[in-house]
Amino acid sequence: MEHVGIEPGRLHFSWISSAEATKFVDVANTVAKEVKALGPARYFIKKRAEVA
Amino acid sequence: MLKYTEKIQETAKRLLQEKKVDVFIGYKKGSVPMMNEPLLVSDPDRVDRLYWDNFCGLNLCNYLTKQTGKIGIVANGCNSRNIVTHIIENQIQRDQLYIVGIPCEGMIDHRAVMRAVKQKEILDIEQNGKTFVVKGADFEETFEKDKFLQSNCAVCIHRNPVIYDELLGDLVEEQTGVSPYQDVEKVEAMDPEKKQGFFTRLISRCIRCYACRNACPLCYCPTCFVDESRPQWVGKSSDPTDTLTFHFLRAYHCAGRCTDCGACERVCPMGISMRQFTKKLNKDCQDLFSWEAGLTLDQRPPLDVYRPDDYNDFIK
Amino acid sequence: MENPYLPYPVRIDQITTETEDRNLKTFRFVFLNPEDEEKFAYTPGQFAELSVAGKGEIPIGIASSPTEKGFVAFTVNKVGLVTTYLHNMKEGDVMGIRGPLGNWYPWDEMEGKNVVIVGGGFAFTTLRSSIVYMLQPENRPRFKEITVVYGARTQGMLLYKDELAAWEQRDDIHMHITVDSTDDPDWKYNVGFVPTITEQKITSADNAIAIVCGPPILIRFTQPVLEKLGFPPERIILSLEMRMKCGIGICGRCNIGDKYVCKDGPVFSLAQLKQMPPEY
Amino acid sequence: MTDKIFTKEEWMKGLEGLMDAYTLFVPVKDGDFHAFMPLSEGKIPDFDFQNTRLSPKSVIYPQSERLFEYTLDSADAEANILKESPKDFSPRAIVGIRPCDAHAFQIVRRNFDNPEYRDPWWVRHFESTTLVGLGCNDPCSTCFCTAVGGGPFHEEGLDALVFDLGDRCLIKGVTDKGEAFLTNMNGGKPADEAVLKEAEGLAASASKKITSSPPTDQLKGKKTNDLFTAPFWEEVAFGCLNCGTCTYLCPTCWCFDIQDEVSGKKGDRIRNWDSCMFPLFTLHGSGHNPRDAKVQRVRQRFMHKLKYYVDKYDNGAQCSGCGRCVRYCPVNIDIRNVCKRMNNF
Repeated sequence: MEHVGIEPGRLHFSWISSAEATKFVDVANTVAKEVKALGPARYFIKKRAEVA
Repeated sequence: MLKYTEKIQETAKRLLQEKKVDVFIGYKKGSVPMMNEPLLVSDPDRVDRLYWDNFCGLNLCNYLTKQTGKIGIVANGCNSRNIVTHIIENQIQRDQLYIVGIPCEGMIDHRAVMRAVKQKEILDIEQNGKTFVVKGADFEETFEKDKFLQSNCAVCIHRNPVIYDELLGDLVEEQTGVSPYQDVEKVEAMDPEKKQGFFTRLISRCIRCYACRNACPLCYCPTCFVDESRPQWVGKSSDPTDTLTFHFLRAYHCAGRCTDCGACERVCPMGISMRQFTKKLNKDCQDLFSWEAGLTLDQRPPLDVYRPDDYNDFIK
Repeated sequence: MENPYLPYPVRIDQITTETEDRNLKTFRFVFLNPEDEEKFAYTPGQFAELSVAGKGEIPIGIASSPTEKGFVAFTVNKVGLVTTYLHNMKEGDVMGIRGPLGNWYPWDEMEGKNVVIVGGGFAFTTLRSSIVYMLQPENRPRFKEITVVYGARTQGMLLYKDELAAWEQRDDIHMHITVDSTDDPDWKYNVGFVPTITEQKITSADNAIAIVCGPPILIRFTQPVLEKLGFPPERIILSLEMRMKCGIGICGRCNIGDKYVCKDGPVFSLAQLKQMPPEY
Repeated sequence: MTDKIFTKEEWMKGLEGLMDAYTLFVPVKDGDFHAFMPLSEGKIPDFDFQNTRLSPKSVIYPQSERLFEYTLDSADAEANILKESPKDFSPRAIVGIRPCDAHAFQIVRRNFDNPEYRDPWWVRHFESTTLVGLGCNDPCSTCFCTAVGGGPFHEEGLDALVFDLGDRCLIKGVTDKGEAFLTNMNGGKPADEAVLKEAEGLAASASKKITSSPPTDQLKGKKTNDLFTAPFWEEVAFGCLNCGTCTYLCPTCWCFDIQDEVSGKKGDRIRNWDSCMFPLFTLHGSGHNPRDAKVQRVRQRFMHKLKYYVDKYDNGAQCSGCGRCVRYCPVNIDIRNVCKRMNNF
C-alpha cells in the first residue's frame, strides 16, 4: 500500500489477543493519533465520479 | 528464433499423427508486422500455419485454463513458468500436457521499433538472428535485436523453459548481472505524494478495456471482482480512482504468481507500463520469501503457506 | 428535445405480496404529475423501466391494463440489485418509471379470433394485463373464445389469486389453472405441468392465436404441443426476456440478429424467432 | 460551396483565430500516438499523423458521461427525482478528422438518431460539432475505407475537407456548417481551377494506394442463420482475449451501459461505453447468459457489424475501414479476414 502512495501511518497491523485489553486501547489510540496527524486522505478516495 | 518455426511444425505434426495430443497450441504469423495470432491446430495436415519469431510475446498458458483432453503447447521460459503455476493451482493437469520447450532469447518490443522509425508505417520486418531490418514505403533500417527487447525480456533470468517434454533447441545461456528492479527502487525512493503522482499518471490513459487482465494467465476467475455487481466493488466509469482500484487489486491478485512474462504490457492498447503494478510484489516475494513464481512443482507459493519465520516486522 | 431516458416521477401507491415465498410483489404507481399518465399510454404486452435513484433501472412488463385508470402496476420478482432494493421500499416512496417501451401483443391480428393464453409462474404479468383488457365490456366482443392455461409450482406461487378466482366464475373466459403438485385435498383445479394441461384442454387451433409467456422450459415444451395442435408459427406469440439498459433500441445489448428485443420486441411470433439466431 | 486555398502559416493562424468561436479538437502528439484534444495554450496541433489511436467518437460520445443527477436527501422535496445534468453544447469543431472517422459518425447516427428515438446527448453534441476533415495522402496498408463505402478523400459525413498540398492546403466546404467554419476563418483566397485539379489528382492517387479490400458484396444476400452456424467461428475466436480494445477503439461501436453512482446524498446516472466482448454485457439477473461463451461474443461482434447492421439499415456495414482493430488487436484477429470468410461462405 505504501508503494502505491498511501502514506505510512494510515495502515497498521497488530496482533492483539482477546485478553490484551490494554494493548488494544494503546493500539487504537496510537492509530487514531497517527491518522489524525496525517489529516484527511485525499488520494485513492472516491468522491463524485470524474466523468464528462 | 525463426529456426524454431519448422521444428514446431514437425513436432506438432508428429504429436498429432501419433495421437499423443488432441490439439496443439502455438502461434500463427500475423496479418500485420510484429503481431502474431494464437492458433489451435488439431489436423496434422494443417500444422504448416504454425509459426515462431521474435514477436511471440503473448502468454499461451492463457489458453490452457480448464481445458480437457491432451494438449501440446509451445513454451519458452516465462510461459513454462506459468504452466507450472497453472498446474500448482489446479487449472490443468501435468499429464494432460505435452510441453514443447523453446529456449528463448527475448521478444522484441514492437512499440520500441515503431518509436525508432518515428511511428512511420512498417510494412515488413526481416529477422536475421542478432539483427532485424525494418521496411516501410520509403525507408529501410537495420537494428540490433538486443537493444529492442521487451522490458521484461531485457531483465529475464529464466529464458530456458523450466518444464518440458521435449526441447526444440540447445539451452541458451541465462543472463547474469541484470538488475531487474531498478525501476521499482526508483519508485520506492519517492515520497508518498510523488508515488501518488506516478501511479495516477501511469493510468491516465487507461480505457478499462481489460486487455491486461484478459491476457494474463493468472486471471482465470470465473467472475472478476470488477465484474461483480452485488456488491459492486469498483465503479465502471472512467473515474481515475476506480481505474486505480482495478489496477492495484489486479496486481495484488498476482502476488507470488506473476512470472513477469510481460503479456499485460504487450497487449495494452494504450502502451501503459503495466509491469509497474506487479513488479513491486515480485520484488517483495524475492526479498521476503526468496520466491520466484513457477520454477518448481514441488513447492507451494509463499502466500499459500504459513511458516513461523515468515516476515512479520510490519505487525506491531 | 424530449428526453427518452428521463423517467416520470411516481409514488408507490400500493404494494401487494403475491406469493408465499414473498419474492413477488405487485407495485401500484401513481404519477406525481398527472399529465404524465396520459403520456404513458400503453398497450398490453409492453414493458417499462422502473428507475430507483441510486440503484438503477430494470425492465419489467406492465401488469395493469390500460383500461384501469389512475395507476400503473408491475409485478416484480426479487432477483438482482434493483429488485431487491425495490422490495424493501414502502408505500409513499418516490421513484421513476420510463416508458411505455417495446411492442405489444398483436391485438389487430387477434381480433375476431379465438385467443389461447398459456402462462407459467411470474411471467403472467403482461398476460394479466391482456386478460383484463380483453374482458373489458367494450373490448370483449372483438375476440371470440378466450382460453387461459396458467400454472405455477404450487398454489402459493400463483399470482393474482383473487382475480383468478373471479375469472373462474365467468362464462366468457375458460380458465385452466394448474399447479405442478399439491398436497391440498381441497385443491379444485388441475394438477400437472402447463404443457400437459395445454395438450388436454386446448382442442383446436382453428381460427386461434396463442400467446405464450413463461420460463424457457415452459416455452420449450409448450411449443411442440401447440404445433401439434395445428398452430402455425405465425400464430404462436412469445415474449422474450433480455438484459436491457436503454429500452429504446440504442444501447445495443439486447441485440439478436437485426432486432433489438427492447424495441422490436419483446413480443415475437415463433415464425420471427425461427429466422433469428437462438441467442436468448 | 466555397473552396479556399491557404498557405500552411495562414491555416495555423486561421485556426488560432477560431478559438473563440469554437472549441477546436485537433490531433496532438500524446506519447507514442496522436489523440484529439481541445486546442488550448501550450497544445500544438500536429497534422503529420496517420490517424489517432483512439477514434474521435469520444468528442461526441464520451467514454463516461453523466446523464442525470439527483439528491437522495429525504428532507429535499425533489428527493429521488432525476434531473438532466447541465451540459455544454456550444460550437465545437474536430479539425483533422480522417474521412473514415467522419463516415463512422454517419454510420453511428442511424442508431442514435432514428425515426422513433433521438438520443438527446449524442444528437446535440453531434449537431453542435463541425467536422473538418483531412484527406489521407498516404493511407496505411491496414486501411480499407474504399471497401466499405468510403475513401481517403470521401466527403460524406464531413462539413469541410482539407487537402494537404505540401506548403499550401485547400479547404472545400461541404455543408453549411463547413461553410460557416470557412467564413469564420481568416486568411486564404478562393481556389482556382489549377488547384482544384491538383487536389483531384491527389485524391485519385491516394485511392489507388489503398491495398486491402475485403469483399463485402455478398453479405446482404447471406442467410443470417447460415452465417451464424458457419464452422469458422471457433477458429476465429480461439485467440481472442475478450478484451475491449477493438470495441473501444472502433469509431462505429456504440454500445453503452447505464450505471447509478452515489456519493453521500448525491447521486448520478452515468453512461459508460460497454463492449459485447464482456460476459457481463448480456448476463441476466437470473444468472442466465445467452452469450456465455467467448466464441458467441466474438461472433456477435462480427455478425453485428457485417450482417445484422447490413440487414437492419440496408446501408452498408457497420465499419468505416479505419483499420484500428486490425492494428491494435493484441492477438491480431483481423476483421478483413473474417469479413472475407463471411462474404465468401
